[in-house]
Amino acid sequence: MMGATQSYELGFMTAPRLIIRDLTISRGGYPLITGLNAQLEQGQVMLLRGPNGCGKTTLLRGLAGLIPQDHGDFAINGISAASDHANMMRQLVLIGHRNANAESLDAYHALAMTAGLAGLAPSADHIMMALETFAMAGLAKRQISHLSAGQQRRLALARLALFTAEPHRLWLMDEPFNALDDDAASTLNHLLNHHLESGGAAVISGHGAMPITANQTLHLDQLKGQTQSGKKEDRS
Amino acid sequence: MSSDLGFFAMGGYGFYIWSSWGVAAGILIAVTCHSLIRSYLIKEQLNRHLTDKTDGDHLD
Amino acid sequence: MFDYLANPTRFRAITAVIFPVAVAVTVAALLYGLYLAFFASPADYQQGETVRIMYIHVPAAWMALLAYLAMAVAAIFYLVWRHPLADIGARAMAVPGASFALITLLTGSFWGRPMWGTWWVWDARLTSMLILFFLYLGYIALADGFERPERGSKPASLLLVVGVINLPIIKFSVDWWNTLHQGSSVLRFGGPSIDPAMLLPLLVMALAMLGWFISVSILRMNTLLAQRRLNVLEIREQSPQRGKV
Amino acid sequence: MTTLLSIPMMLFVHDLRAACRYPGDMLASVMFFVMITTLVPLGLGPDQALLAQIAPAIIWIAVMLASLPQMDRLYTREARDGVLEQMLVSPAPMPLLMLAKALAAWVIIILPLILSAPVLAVMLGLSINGLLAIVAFLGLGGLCLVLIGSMAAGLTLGSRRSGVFIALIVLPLAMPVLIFGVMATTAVLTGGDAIGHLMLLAALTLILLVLAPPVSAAAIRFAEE
Repeated sequence: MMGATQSYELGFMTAPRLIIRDLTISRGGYPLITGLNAQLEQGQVMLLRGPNGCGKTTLLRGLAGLIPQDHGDFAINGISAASDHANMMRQLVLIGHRNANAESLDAYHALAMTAGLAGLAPSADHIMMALETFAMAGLAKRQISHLSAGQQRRLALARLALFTAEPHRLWLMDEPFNALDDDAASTLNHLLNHHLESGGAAVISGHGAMPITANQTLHLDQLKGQTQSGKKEDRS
Repeated sequence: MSSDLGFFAMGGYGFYIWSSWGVAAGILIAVTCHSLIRSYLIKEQLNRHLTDKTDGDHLD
Repeated sequence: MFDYLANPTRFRAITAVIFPVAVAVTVAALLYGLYLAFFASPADYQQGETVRIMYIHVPAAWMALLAYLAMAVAAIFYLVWRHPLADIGARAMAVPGASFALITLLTGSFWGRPMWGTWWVWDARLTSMLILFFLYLGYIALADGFERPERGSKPASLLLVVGVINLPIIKFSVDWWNTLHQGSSVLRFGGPSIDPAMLLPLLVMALAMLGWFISVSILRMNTLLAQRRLNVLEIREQSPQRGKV
Repeated sequence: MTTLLSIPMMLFVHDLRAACRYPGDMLASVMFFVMITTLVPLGLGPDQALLAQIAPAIIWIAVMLASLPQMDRLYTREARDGVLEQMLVSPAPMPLLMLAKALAAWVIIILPLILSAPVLAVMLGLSINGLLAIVAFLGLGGLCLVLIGSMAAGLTLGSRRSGVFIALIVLPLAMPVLIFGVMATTAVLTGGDAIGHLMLLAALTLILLVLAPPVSAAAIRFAEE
């Protein structure tokens, strides 16, 4: 385990968004991710690919501090989970498989809750603006249980629009483009590009074609103890 | 000590004394047997498993 | 020192030594205890022969509490230092521990019948033992209440920690409830003040039960270890493309 | 940025808003509470003197039984929705969020029962000054029940058993609450000195306030692993 004393003294803005050192995470008593090393600079996107069950979600949730690692360490913006959990949680946004919309609230309050949980305190029209980015403003009063799956997914992604003031956060997104129609996908792409241009970074898992150009691609299934980052293509 | 015949009478409380010891013995023996049987079954299953794989390290 | 025990093969080597010793102690202490309990100890001037029930009732009560405390210590080892063997230890001790609580309750009611004419008397100690028995059942039900067996380890260990913190509270509240409703406890179970000739069988029987507890717990731990190894082997078979890890 | 307490308070408010969405649930648990209490006179007969004597015990046991089924699904919906995942990823410490949820559960589950307890107390022939005592002590005892319930709900999250199974964990831990609560209430009704029992109930509440949030937080962190 990397000693907390050997903390990253790099300046806040210059610290790499994400450093992963020899990370091993096991699931069900079984090493699923072994000896992963990776680094993500500002403005970069890392793509996680691989068949189901190869550890994409495990890695994303591990980076969010939800799954303990066997050994190795990682740091987001120079802050490692072991040293300062609360501060670390302010360095990331997690969009998991589950939409995190509280079922018995309406769309507006569900979004307000998840934003509040992440430490933001958005104003009412800031939330309406976020809903508007994903064309959900009309459904603000609609109960979550009355929304379609696609609408619920758009509501979950609308949360991203509230983080424009905090570009340092690492976006950890689990198959965000799944079951999204075209304009929602382009809205997400637009938000992501805006986030990257203002210095943010993202780790995204997914299958098939995604409308983003990845700086690094990790194929988790072929990953056995060494990093295999995709060819470095500059962002067009 | 009282004569053998009286021994089991236990001064009239024989029923309670012997049944309480009997119940306790019953429970202890039941747990012991349960543990032994499960241990035997699991180890047997494991050994069969290991011999199928022919990688040999039998459980002692 | 803690890591020393953590390795299953080393654990098996150690238990291979302890197990026969524990069994030998159990048998010896049991025989000697039976002899003392029935032949070499006087009848109580007040309770007559039924005092012999005490020789099984009191050691079982001690062991029920001792087993629960041992499980709680194992649970703390598992939660704090992530010792997988500690969890297996706690699971192995659960059923023997619960059986001691059950023995205490049943022998207690057989004791109460001749003395006070009722099969169950709401004495403070018996009531606390009843609640301890519920805590045992709660642990056993939670430990294997999950689809995948190892998922139950952490919640069950947490329940043990909560249980052991609540034990004194339960004990105190039951005593408080008892003294207010019934006055001082009616059942005198003796204690250091009892006749030394009665103390010896008590201690020997306690030793026999301790030996039995250790032997059965080791046996059950080895079974759980083998079970876990079997599960890993089966998982590996169902996902061949992961290759030999 | 948000202060340490603002996120838990926000969560508390949203929990209440979610509960107010279905007021029917609260009504159902109150009716269940009333029905349990009416069972006793049906069983024991209408003898007012006897009922008055055991009224505190009836009401306390009825509160425990009425609140138990709702403890079972305290977190199951939020776990399925993914809200628990977001709570674990929140900068606010998880034990504080758990305390906020437990207090919200107190308002949703225990408060309706307390507000309807006086009616039942009168039905069981209790004096007026007894009502205040019952309401006050049930409030404190109810908090203990909710804290124990939140621990049990966290521990059984993701287990394949539900329903009565949670009672096997909650009830042994809740027995001291029942003992202190009933004795405190009875002491007030019989004009005795209730301070001692009340202090014990308050002490137990403090212990649970310190113990339950971290345990529930750890249990949920394990379940979400």
